[in-house]
Amino acid sequence: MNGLTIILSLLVIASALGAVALRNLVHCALCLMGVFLGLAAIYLCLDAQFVGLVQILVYVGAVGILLVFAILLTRGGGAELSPFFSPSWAIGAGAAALLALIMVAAILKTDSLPAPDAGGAELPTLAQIGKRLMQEDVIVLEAMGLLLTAAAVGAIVLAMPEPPPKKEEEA
Amino acid sequence: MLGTGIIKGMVETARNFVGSYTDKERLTTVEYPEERIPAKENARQFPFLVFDGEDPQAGLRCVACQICEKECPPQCILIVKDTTKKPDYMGKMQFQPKVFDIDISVCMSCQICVEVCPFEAIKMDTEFELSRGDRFGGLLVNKTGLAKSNAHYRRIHPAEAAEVDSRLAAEKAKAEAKAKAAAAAAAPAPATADVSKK
Amino acid sequence: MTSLQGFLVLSALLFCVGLGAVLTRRNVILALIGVELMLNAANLNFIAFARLGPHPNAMEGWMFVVFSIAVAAAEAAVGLALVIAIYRRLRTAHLDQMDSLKG
Amino acid sequence: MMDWIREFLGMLWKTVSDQPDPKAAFLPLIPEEWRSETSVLLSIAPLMMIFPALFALTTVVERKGLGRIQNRLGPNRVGPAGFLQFAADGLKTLTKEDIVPRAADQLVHFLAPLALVVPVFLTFSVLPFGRHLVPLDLESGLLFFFAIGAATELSVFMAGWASRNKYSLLGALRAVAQMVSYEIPLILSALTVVMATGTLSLPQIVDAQAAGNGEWLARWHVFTPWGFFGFALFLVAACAEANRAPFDLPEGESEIIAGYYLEYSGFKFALFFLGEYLGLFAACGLGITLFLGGWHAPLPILERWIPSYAWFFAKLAALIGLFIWVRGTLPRVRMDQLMNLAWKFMLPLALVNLLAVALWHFLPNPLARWAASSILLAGAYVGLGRALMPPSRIGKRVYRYAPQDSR
Repeated sequence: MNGLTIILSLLVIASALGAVALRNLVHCALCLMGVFLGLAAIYLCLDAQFVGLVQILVYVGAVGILLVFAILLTRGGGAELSPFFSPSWAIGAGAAALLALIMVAAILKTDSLPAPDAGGAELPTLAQIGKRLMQEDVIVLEAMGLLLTAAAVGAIVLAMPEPPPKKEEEA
Repeated sequence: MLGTGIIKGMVETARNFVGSYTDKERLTTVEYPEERIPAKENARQFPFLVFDGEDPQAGLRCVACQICEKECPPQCILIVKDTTKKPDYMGKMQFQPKVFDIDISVCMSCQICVEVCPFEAIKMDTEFELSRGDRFGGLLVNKTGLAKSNAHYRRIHPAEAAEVDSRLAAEKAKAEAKAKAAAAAAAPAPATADVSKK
Repeated sequence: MTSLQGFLVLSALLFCVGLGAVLTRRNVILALIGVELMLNAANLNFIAFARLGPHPNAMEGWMFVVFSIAVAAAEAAVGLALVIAIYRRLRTAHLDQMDSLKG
Repeated sequence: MMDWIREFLGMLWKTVSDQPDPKAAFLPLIPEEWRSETSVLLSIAPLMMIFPALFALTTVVERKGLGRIQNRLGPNRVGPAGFLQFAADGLKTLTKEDIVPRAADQLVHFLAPLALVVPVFLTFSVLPFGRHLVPLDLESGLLFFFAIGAATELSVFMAGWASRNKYSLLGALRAVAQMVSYEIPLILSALTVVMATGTLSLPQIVDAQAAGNGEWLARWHVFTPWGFFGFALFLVAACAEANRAPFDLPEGESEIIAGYYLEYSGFKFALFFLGEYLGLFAACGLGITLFLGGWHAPLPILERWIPSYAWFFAKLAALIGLFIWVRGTLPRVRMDQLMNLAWKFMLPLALVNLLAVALWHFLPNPLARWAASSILLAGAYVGLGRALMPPSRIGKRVYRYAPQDSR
């Protein structure tokens, strides 16, 4: 990890904390966008150009916008007045912190992590990724298309306004 | 077919675009400070006081009856009546306003003062460049600033002025005829007639 | 700490922050945000292992992330549509007030 | 010192005269540790100068052009023929008070204009402006363009929401809905080019449109049926993405005052204005790169005398002129018309266009592929047009009280 990725990581963690802890839901969503953009930058630093750009396109351009629309449609635009943490928040936060501690310790203790390739093997090019998507993984791609279509149709059906109950015959 | 309307519209605007360079007649605007549109005859901006004769102050038709002051909806007119009569341009003794002020910033150009004036003394001007550097004093116009000659009135509203002039002349002629008749009838008792005619 | 370990730690922290959001916040949308964070942590793991592992020319890691992003998009769309539908019915976006399944 | 000046001038000369790698001789003069930063700065600086200058010029030309379309003269007071109007406007906005509403979300309100201008400038970094003028030759340049372009929606939302004003919020939601809807036809129409050329790299897409050996006409994509349709769809979608008339509902000055930047004044307002125009230029630049042959001349002979970037900017000027012309002609659409156009008309047409480019790719015979893709596209256009707009629906207007046929 060089200086740039360390700064980006700190940024990502800070915005992630903001995204879960802020009072105002729109601020949370904007912080989440910060997380997405920071992660995309980290992907770019890791030479994953395609994935990083798809991350921005899908997460910031689509998921984030959906989120803010949902927040505004559920009247979450203002600050939440009711208690915004659940009653058992201490247990949840404790559990999460404990898990974090365990995981970080485990990662740092492990010395059998695979060593990075030193020979400078060729990274997959964009054309290779495209070929892979269209040839070997084509069934997965089609399944993904089906899933996305189903999700889009399902989302539209779910969010469609319910037809007003039919009026009883006016006597 | 779909889209033909858009193309028609584009052709029309292109024609306007090119036409505005080749044909000066198309231009709907003028270069204002250098070029002006001649004022329309029925334009009205702001009242002025008409005077006859040479002296703007002595010739005022206004007799300070204060009807316009009372009728003015935004009450922008201030009149102070003179206590003594003064000779007008014909040498006839008349009451005249000592102060006649109009606040331009309050006037709403409704022309009601013109409608109610029985002496055809106040008329609407077509002058519209009224902005002044001074916000308060400059926008309060006094009697000197308001007085404009009948010739000016004739120039800006020719048709209306001709009609007013002919009416005034007819009234004057009628009054003279009446006075002559009265003078002829009251020949034996000449002393009181002059005073009561006023 | 090697580079790979650094990214793994970042990913673990991100995952736990997301988990914390799901466990502690009462708003459904915040819970969804937590889920998104966890998914992103997993993606970061894939990328880190793919790039800094012994076989950077293998494409499985990259492919997995591409598909995972697509699934996340589908998940977000359906999840948020559900939130809106529930909000319309119950007039609330709070998890602990959505209790009609209790019977 | 003399070396520096000489090499710097040499670099400028190489850029202007369209020679390869203009920075090659200048960079070795820079100390090793600053070399890459200098290189980046040298690439960015012209972009940061040329496009804002073009924006300034466009605002004046647009106002003059719109004036002429409406049979007026347009601005003609400041400077020769009014061409310094932008300086007066710029000075005015710079010296105005920067007002932030008390109820506004201060931080988000402050960040929103930056979040618009920065991505918009970033999108310029992948466009090939000339034969050797590509700031950043990314393998997935097209994806970069769309990804960064998608980030501008966020800034629009931030601006509208942070202002705490119902008109701003309405404008922002309209803008976001519009941008999300029109992004789909935009990307699908760009996808046809990717299918035809097999690359996401913009310089390679431009290379694919060069004239072959001995051909007298360049192979611009717009000269093919699918390219023509794709370009038309792209222009309409780009117009909507840039929030320009007739798709300027997010601004809608007669209904929601100015939309999402209602509560911005002074320099921040100028930034929004700048971002909007630069977004339009970037979209035009992408359209030129994808469909109009990038920096290639229509006839290869002409490339010998006129430098490549001149062709790019000439095409850019032509497209900007077209957008001004459209703005002067068409009235603003309604919200339902806007959405219907995107989802019911442009999206199916873009999908049919993908089919047409596939036909074009796989049919070997030039005549057969011309005929097949033209018939497919024309049929789809006419059919969709008929289905969406039955010609009989609009009859002669009937007046209830006025006598018939009386004028």
